[in-house]
Amino acid sequence: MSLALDLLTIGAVSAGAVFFLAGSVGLLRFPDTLTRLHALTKADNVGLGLVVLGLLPRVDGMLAGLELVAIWVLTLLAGAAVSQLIARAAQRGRPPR
Amino acid sequence: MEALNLGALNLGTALVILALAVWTVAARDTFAAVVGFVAYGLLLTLVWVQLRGVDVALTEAALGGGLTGAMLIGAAARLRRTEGAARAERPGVPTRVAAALLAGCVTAALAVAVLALPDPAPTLAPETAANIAATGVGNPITAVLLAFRAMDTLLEAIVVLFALIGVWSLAPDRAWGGRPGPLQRADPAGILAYLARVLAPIGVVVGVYIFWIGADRPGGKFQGATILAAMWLLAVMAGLVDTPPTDRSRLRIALIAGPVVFIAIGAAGVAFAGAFLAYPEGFAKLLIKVIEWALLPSLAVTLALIVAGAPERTET
Amino acid sequence: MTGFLLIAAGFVLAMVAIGLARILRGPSDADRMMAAQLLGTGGVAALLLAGAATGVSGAIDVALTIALLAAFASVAFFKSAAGAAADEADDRG
Amino acid sequence: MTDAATLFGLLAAALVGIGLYALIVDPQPLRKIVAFNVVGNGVFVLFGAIAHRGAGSGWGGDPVPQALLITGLVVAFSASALAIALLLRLHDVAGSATLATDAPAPVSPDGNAADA
Repeated sequence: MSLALDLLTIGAVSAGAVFFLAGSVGLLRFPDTLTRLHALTKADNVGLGLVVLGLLPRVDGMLAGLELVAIWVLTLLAGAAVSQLIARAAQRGRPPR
Repeated sequence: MEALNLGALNLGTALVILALAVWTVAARDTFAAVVGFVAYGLLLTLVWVQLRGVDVALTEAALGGGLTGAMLIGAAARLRRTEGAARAERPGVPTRVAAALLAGCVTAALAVAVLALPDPAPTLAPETAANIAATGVGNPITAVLLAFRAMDTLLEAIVVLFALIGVWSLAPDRAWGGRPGPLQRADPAGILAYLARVLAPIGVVVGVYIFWIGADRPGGKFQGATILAAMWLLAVMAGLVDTPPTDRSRLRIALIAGPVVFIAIGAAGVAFAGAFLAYPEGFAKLLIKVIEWALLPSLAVTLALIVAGAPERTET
Repeated sequence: MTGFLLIAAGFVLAMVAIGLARILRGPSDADRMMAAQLLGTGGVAALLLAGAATGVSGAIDVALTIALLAAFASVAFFKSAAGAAADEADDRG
Repeated sequence: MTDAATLFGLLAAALVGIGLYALIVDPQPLRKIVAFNVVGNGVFVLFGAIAHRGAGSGWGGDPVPQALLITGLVVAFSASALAIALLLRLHDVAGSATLATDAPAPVSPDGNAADA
């Protein structure tokens, strides 16, 4: 049982790390602001989600687990709203056509 | 192996922070520098956790990353137009060389001091551990802040209040007693209002939680109050609520209630326990709780209004 | 396991540090803000991983605070960017 | 270099130097405030490193300096906020934000736009 949970931790955290890699590479390599925003949200939502999933078996107590999930939900919520705001600000900042 | 990994992680954190600090002072554009500073503040929380100062990490995350960042970003945006003129006043080469020399000497002296710190390190941890039972709280930081060095905490609460008085006294005459900050126009169905409606209540719960656990675990009134202040400012920025007029007496009572309760309990200590801010035997935990509950709302309102700035608008 | 979690924390931190190049390069303020946002999320992840590895249980509370206030800083950015834009043309996007 | 206190102590020394240089050299007041905060962070981290060395009684650090750090952070925040408020007021009144005493202080037409 403990081995299975350890494997879950290793698998999920590794997969999360890959999404952070993808997000960073996208943020660096994509050509314009809106596509970079797209790359960023993947790291935000999926990357952190997988890390949280991987750490869940390792927390002590219900409350800490609940808190971990709350961190992810907060990031999802804020990330979704803030990326809209950033996109709007980017739209405004564009030179007039 | 694990110690090596930990060392590598710490070294990496330190290098990224160093790079961000250099960027913060070297960037041409002030706005870019300020965003760098926000990122730098976030990474400092990692340093605090590695130094096992979780209480400090919470304070840094709430104040450094949150309120200070928002304040600096707002100021940078307002001052942007004057930036070019100010940049032209850069001092000449001799001043810069002298400044670099001075800074280098200070850094070198501090580095030598760090490497030559006495071993074993002097510590007050055993004294704190020996006396913490008398306070009834489990978090040593809370015990220090509200029992062993309560005078510091009282003066700190008053410093924060004085800073607010200082900020308010910068209001132009016609706006005296008015509402701080510009009027926020926001689309009530927009994404910002949505975010504030959902996030602010969750944030209030988190703020009270961080305050609540402060008696026995890392957390406490300053951290909780900062989170509450940030959530109120979020609702203000979204246009859901407006800042209150600063001449409202209910607001002023809220501002001073915490320090007044603190001073009253301190003065009662003279009568019942023989010294200012001394707690009578057996009542320490209760009195600490009362002070914390009184300080939390006062600190939250004070911190939020400090960030909101000087009054700018009067009722028309 | 501890070693793995520390390596993962270091890796996420390194990835985020690479993303920081966006703060340096820009070109727009929105790009810089995105890099700061990524740093916030990555910092939360690295903090959780390092906290789990070193057994600092309070790290979760710190991460919760960061997650909450990172959004706050981004909103402050948007409002100031919107304020600057309103100086030129008043559009309600 | 696995000793966190020494490593972050040296980082703190570097932060103080970087901030001090910018505090002297950078002419813009807002940048001076940021630089002042960098110096402050350096001092705080140094203090935190020393607190960490004093770990004992089952705690990861000496709680007395850690408690003082929290006080220090809040006071530094208050000072920065007051400085920023002063700067914004200077900007509104003079139409520029400069510390140069012999500056022509041009009152631009939009100098008071912040009140609008």
